[in-house]
Amino acid sequence: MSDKPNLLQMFLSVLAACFGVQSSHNRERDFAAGHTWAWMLLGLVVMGLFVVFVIALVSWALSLAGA
Amino acid sequence: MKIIGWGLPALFGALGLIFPLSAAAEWQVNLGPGVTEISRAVYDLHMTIFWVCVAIGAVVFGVMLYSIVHHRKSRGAKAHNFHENTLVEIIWTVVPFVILVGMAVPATATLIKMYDQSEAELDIQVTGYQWKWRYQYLGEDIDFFSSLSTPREQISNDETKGEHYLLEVDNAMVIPAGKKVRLLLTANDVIHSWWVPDLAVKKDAIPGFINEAWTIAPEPGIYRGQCAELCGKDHGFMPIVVDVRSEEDFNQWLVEMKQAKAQASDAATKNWTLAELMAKGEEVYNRACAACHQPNGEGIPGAFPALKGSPMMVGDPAAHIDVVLNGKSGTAMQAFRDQLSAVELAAVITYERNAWGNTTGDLVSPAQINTLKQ
Amino acid sequence: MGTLEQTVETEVHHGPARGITRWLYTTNHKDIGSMYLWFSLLMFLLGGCMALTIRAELFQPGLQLMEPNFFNQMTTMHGLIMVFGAVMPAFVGLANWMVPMMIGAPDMALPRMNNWSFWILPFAFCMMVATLFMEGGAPNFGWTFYAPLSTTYAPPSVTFFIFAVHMMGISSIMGAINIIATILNLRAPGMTMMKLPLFVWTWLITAFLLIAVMPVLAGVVTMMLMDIHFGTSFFNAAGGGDPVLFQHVFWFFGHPEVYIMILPAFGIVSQIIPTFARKKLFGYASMVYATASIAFLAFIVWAHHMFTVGMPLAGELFFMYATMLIAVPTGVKVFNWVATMFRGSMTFETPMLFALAFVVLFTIGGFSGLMLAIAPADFQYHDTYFVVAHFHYVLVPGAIFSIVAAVYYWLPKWTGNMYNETMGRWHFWLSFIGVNVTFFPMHFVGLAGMPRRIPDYALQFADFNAVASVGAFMFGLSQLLLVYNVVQCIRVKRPATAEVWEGAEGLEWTVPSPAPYHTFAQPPLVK
Amino acid sequence: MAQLQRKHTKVVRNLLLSSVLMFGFGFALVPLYDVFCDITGLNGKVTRTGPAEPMLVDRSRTVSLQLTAVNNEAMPWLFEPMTAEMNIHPGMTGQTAFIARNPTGKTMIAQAVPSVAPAEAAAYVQKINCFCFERQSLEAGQQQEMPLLFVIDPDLPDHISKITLSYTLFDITPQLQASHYAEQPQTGRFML
Repeated sequence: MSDKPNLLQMFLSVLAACFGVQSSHNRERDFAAGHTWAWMLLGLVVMGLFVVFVIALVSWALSLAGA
Repeated sequence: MKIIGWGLPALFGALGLIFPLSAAAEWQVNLGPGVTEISRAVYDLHMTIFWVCVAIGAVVFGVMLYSIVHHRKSRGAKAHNFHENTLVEIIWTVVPFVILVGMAVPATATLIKMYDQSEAELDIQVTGYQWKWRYQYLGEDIDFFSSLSTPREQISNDETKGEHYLLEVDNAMVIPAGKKVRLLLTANDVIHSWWVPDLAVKKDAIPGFINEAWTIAPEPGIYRGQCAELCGKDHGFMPIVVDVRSEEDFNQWLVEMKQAKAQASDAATKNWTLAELMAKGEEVYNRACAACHQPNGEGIPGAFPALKGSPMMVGDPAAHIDVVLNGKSGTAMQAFRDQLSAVELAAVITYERNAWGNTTGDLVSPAQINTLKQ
Repeated sequence: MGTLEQTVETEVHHGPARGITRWLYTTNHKDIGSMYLWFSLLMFLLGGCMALTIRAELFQPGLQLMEPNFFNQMTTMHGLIMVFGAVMPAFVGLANWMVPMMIGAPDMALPRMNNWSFWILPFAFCMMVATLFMEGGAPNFGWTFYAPLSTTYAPPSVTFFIFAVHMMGISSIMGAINIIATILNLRAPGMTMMKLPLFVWTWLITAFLLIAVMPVLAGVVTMMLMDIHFGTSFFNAAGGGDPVLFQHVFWFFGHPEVYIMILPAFGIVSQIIPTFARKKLFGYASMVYATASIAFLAFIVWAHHMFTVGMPLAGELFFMYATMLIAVPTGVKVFNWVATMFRGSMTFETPMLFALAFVVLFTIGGFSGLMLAIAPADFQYHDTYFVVAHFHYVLVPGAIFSIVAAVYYWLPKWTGNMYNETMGRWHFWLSFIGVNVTFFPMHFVGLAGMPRRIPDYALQFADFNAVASVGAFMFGLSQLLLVYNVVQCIRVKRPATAEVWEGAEGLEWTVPSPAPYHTFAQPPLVK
Repeated sequence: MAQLQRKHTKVVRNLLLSSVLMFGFGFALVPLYDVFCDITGLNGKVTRTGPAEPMLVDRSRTVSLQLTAVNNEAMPWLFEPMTAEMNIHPGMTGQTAFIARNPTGKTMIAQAVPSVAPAEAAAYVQKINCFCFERQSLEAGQQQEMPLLFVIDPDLPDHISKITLSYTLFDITPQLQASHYAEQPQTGRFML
């Protein structure tokens, strides 16, 4: 069966989750390993990144409009 | 069962059609474009996102309708067993994504325009009270209350309803056309929300805080709105009327308001006879006090005290005047000191002390009220 | 906590106890599930009656039936009873019945806590409804109970409302703990997390959301309690507090709460459509991952309920962008159901009809939600009937239709009899037409400028309000058909097979119908 | 079975702990909110108070500061600014006062709460000394001038040229906090 997902693959999986699309192949690989809390922690980290990304988007939009 | 199987898509199609954009006033189905540049921009945003949703909906429901009709067991359809196609999923996620990012650009532009703090010619402090609005023209010394003027009989269906039922007030907020007006919103008791659809302005009025909104109404006219945040018993009965006039008419109105204010203050110096005060007092009582204490002065047991035969009416006038001027904290009795003029206060107190059988014969003069008011 | 083999020994040789003690002391997940569902039906009818009084008053302009203050009490109680009394307990009831059977577990992980978390609810709601008869009347500040209307200006019954919300919160948290422990620990061998049915997945994620936000709701009502009675000023500007703080903390709970009310519905529809389309769910992995991401994304968009409160420009932009970005991955899951139907071989029994109506009408609610996400446009929509139409479209054809679909789908398994298909279809078509005639015109009056929560309105809104009121009575009365169908299904002997639906997949269809009092005493082997 | 028991206990312990943590988080949102207000000037809360270090006065620009007064609920005091509007250079200390008069027959205590519009400007208004720092009490009929010393930070964004500083006066005279329910009519019954 597929091997253990390394950190990058886990990170990409969480990003894919935010996007809402995932292949069953990756899913089998992801579910094969890792504790639930590891995924939750990664989820929180990605959430933090998402918030920072949107804040950056906002400040870029504001700077564009010279507000 | 065939007919019913068909019913769902056919019926839903029919429902989708009865969403025409412009219809007769009674059957208004859509947002109006409003009268200001901002409300026009908001209307365009609204229609754009609406058509985007209709387009995506048409595609999705079209495919669904097709498969409901064609892929039915009763027509011998065999179920295929594909159940995953990440590429298709990525496409139908990216397409709405891109459309939405596209939507974000005009939305941001409109929002930034709405937050423009350039210089305004006129500043009005709008204060939300439990169940009326107060407009104070800063720098013009004009300060009045604007409450619902739909007669009580129309609301309780004893009379036929007027054209602007529940959307008419006694003193409208008058502003000049084509000039930027800055509104400073706050509240006296609970959270209200000042909303005029035609101006596309909606801002919450929060007690203890001040919020800023602005509008430029190019065309003179009357624009009506309502309170848009639940604020208690009469939340639905505190409308907003904005009377936009040309600059000359507005300046004329300013002069008239100042004259009326001056007239009111010197009327206070005139000595009034008991009969004159009683007549004016009854008119003021029915307008401002009857809502709670009832026209017959008997109030509502357990809610609003009766004035008829009450010791305060016949006892020492000072206590009576204090309650009317300063209200009673912890109860619904408001301070009427700012809501009524000295003459109106003197008249209503005199009326309350001499009506419904309270025959004290006291005459409270406007001058007496003025000393306490200032 | 009793250990598992202890419960197996004592229970195995005799069926349910006789009489009232069966229901008072039951630790059986099926009995507790049934009690949750009957309680939810009762609350649905009670909340529905309040909705009918509201629509009766709004049938014509002018005050005909009730005083504005009583009207506000009706809108508040309607909201609270429907959200906390009808929708959430119904989903917990379905979870109690089906999750153990779907994962091959003999019962819930903590049977006694399960009993207690149900029996709190009737008392909480008796206290809540009793406020109608208290001096000063029931809470009249809306189900969102904004301060200071709900603190300094509230009727004295607000304290009973606060304790009732505390009790409901405790019941929900215990329910969530129970479900998480069951799903994580009691899966039959072979039933790996990868093979969990989607109803179980959505409930697992909903349970985590419940654990995260119900305490915040308990916190906000405790702050209210301290403001009203103990002289603090969390939300009173005089003492340095801030009414807007209330709205932030409430909606931090509020938005995950609306996902709590819709994720189990996604799970139910994802069980029903594959069965009647005779085709596996399209993109199981995507559905699971998207649902998991909702659990996190739901926490950063709360202030789109507060665009008009006077936030700085940066705040408005942040919440507008965040709301738009997360609307796509969650909304797009609807396409998976359409893809499941595509090239399937469908039949249209009652559960499928309700599920199809869910997909169509919930998507309309989703679209109006997308419109509301645009902040400048929201200035015109906020607190109008357009918002009322939005959330009723995602809640009535959304949550309620999915619960009713689940009831028709699993009723043969619970009672052992097939329900009457024709009566089921009558219930569907009356509900479908009723729900649209009631709530579609609300889009129109909302856009035309009618604010929310008003007992009387200007003349230009009169005609669509009359249509909505007629639709409301039609929809309301047609729900009695649901009661009739359920009772008939229990009483009329029309034996259902174990599989009930042709080709239905899932462990719950491997046990006989009606499902015996104890299922999977020995865990099944899942290949 | 004991092994299953341990797993249940572990899960229940973790979840109970996290729900207690979330309850605490609900309360932690209050101080978090204040910190958030400091940074973004959310809701017009003026947070910079106390002596300001000397700032270079920007003579090239004048900002007009508008002062307004609001009485909360049935607060009977006469409460208004001495000067309605002041044009001042950012960086220069401004001085004005509010008049308060207690027309009632008993001693009252009041608390003034400031708020700035536009909210964005709140972070740039510094109050060196203000009557809103502590409660004000006035005997019957007493009148008092309450000083206000402030400075506007020169790096106020350029597009803001007018700031409104509004004070809401609250009556906090300690008395039985009668709740306001007397206001709602007791008759919750139907009207028919």
